[in-house]
Amino acid sequence: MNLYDLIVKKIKDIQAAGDESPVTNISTSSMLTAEITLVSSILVALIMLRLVSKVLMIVAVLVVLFAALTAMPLMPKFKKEQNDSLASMMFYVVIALAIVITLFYWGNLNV
Amino acid sequence: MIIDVQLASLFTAVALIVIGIFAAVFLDNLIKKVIGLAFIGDGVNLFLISMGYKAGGIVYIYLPGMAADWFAQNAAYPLPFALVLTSIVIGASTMAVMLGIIIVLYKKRGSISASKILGE
Amino acid sequence: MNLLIALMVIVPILCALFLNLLHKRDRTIKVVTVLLALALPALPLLANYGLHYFGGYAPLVENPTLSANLPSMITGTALNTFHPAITYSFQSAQQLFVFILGLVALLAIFVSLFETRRPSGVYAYMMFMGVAAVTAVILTDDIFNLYVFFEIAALATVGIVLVSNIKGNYETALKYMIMGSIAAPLLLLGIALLLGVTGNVNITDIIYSLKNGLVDPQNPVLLMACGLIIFGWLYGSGLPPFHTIKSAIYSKALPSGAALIQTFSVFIFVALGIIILRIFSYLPFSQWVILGVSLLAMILGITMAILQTDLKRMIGFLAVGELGYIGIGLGLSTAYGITAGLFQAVNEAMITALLFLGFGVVLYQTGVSDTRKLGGMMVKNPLVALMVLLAGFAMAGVPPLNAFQSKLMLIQGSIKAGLPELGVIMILLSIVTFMTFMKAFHAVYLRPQPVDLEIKNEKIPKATLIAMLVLLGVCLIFGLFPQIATSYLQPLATSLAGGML
Amino acid sequence: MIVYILMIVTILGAVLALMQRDLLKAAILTGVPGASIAFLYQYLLAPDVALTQAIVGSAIIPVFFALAVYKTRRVEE
Repeated sequence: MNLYDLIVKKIKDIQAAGDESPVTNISTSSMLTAEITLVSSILVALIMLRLVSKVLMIVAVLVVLFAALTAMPLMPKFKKEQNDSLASMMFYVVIALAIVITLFYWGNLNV
Repeated sequence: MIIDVQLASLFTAVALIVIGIFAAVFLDNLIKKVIGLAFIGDGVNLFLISMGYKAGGIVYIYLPGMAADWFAQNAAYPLPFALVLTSIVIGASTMAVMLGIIIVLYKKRGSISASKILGE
Repeated sequence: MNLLIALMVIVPILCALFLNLLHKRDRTIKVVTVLLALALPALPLLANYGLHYFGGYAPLVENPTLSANLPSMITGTALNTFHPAITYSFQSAQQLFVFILGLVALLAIFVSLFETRRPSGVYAYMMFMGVAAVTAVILTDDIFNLYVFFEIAALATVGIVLVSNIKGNYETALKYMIMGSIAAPLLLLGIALLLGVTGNVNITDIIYSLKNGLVDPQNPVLLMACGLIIFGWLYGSGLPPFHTIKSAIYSKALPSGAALIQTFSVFIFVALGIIILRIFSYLPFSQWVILGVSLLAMILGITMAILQTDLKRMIGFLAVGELGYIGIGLGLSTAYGITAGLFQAVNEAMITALLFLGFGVVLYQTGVSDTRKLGGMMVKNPLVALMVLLAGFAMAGVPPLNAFQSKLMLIQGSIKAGLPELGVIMILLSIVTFMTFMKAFHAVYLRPQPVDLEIKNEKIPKATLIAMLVLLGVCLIFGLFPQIATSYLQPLATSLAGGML
Repeated sequence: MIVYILMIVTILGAVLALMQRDLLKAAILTGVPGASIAFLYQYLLAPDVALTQAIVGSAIIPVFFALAVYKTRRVEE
């Protein structure tokens, strides 16, 4: 069993619970691209932490890399989280509101 | 009283906003969600009004015989009040559109439960 | 005093009201609407730069006859320079924004009239109303006026979605309104806090108060206000966590409506972003929040776009992702970066509109938007395919098209600002954008046609082709001569970066 | 004193409206916070806003809700 089949199998496992759309060549490659894009752009973005502290940057990159590798198929989970149901959208809206307010209130006073 | 009127009404406004957000997020019935949203709007309007309030002040209507200086020092700040008038009307029209959509959706799907008709 | 500035908002509102009177007279609506819509891009070109005071209440400084009789308690203090009227400010950057908005609106209205079988006055009404609202949001210098038109723009958006008869449009519109009814009052709460601290709703006066020590800039209430206004900004422009609902809104509107709605989002994004930068530029934290949110929007928008099978949803997510580029330009807060971001905003508004219209032709012909069921459209209309391909090239940033210039500027700007990582991410995501686009293009145009795909309308309306050609032409002009656009945007960007406003 | 009572009535009315299982009652109870906010505006020195709020908040909006309940269903699922 080569690597591609492994990936297809993994995606099938995850999709089995959700929608019944067939796993095609295109959807597999899209999922793979999204996965790589997500991980790599987050890692590159983390390098910006060097402005705060270099040690923190190295630690953060390593931790995130390790976490991403262990929880590898991230994108199906992300897709499941960003669905169209009102409840989940609302949940993220309220979380975002809390984060924005907290960041502004505490971040500015203590930085 | 221990707390003054302005502070108390600001707290009332915040309480209304919190109740409204709670209702909009956690209640399943669409009509109740919309009632909660109406409370958020009311709370924000009350917040704006309390900002213009002045303890021991007078209404911002300039009557003949008032000294201009005295009026300027005692009248409430009228700018937020002018804004709230607009805001109330906007809120009411938004409510009307939402309720209209809910009625149409009930005719189509036969339910006003958010988890049933606004799911995936 | 410049009457044309006020007319830019009033004319679309009047057009909207007038068209609603002409209900059920199809021919008349067609002719009248096109004629009226021509005024939208024409007005900003004719107007002179300046300020417009509604009701004519100029600041006391500019009105010596009135201020001569007033006591020094008023004329000797900051009250002398405050703006008592709702003020609209029209400078070169606003000219370009309103022109592009008017152009896209004209073309979208033009296309909608010929693509729908029975042109409805209501649809045109909503479009005109939305254009009026967004124009006011761009022009206004009064933060409460901005809120009012922000709400009207949201209502117009919902109206555009409701008019389309796409399955599930009512559900999506209701979701959007419920979230909007949480976010918009919170934006108003932020404005209320700002008003409570400074006693003003005019942005120039608020900045004056902050800069000259009339109020303490480190007041925690102001921080709260900044947070709430940023939350409203997230809602208005569809940044995360609102990216799912915003892309759903795009996908539930007719193609012409979607082209217009995404232009609304882009310009609301720019207008509110400029206001946040103007008022809160003294908080370095706000720039980091703008950068962070934009990065998140880019990453989430573009990775989600790859996974979509629905054509319109895919472009919707791409549109959200492209917003991130603008935000990065604004968040860099150097003159060069802001110019690049604003230029990218102008380009993105046109390119995404072009993509929506282009793929809209496929929808018009087949009525199917699922990429898995489409194919072989290249044979049917090679000209449209070519234009869509060029639009995709433009979106990904291929020279000599316009987004190449703005993306190049953005990357240079990020390197100059000392953040080359942003440049790397932007290049990476541009490549992925292009891949996503090519995936859709392959599925729709290059693949052999599935057997069960039936073509409902063979003929493409000429209006759509003309609209696409015009947009492509403007894209090409901006790509070959970027100075045309950047020279308009430079003054605003310089003043924003210098914190002078 | 009356101001504080109005504030308490506002919040209690809001909570009560949301606690009803009968949606028609909830719709009518929406008028209670609306009306008490209108009185509150009067005491907060904003009589013109109080007039608008009295009409919109205590009459129009409850009627809208009641109409919506009438056109859909009366009891929560």
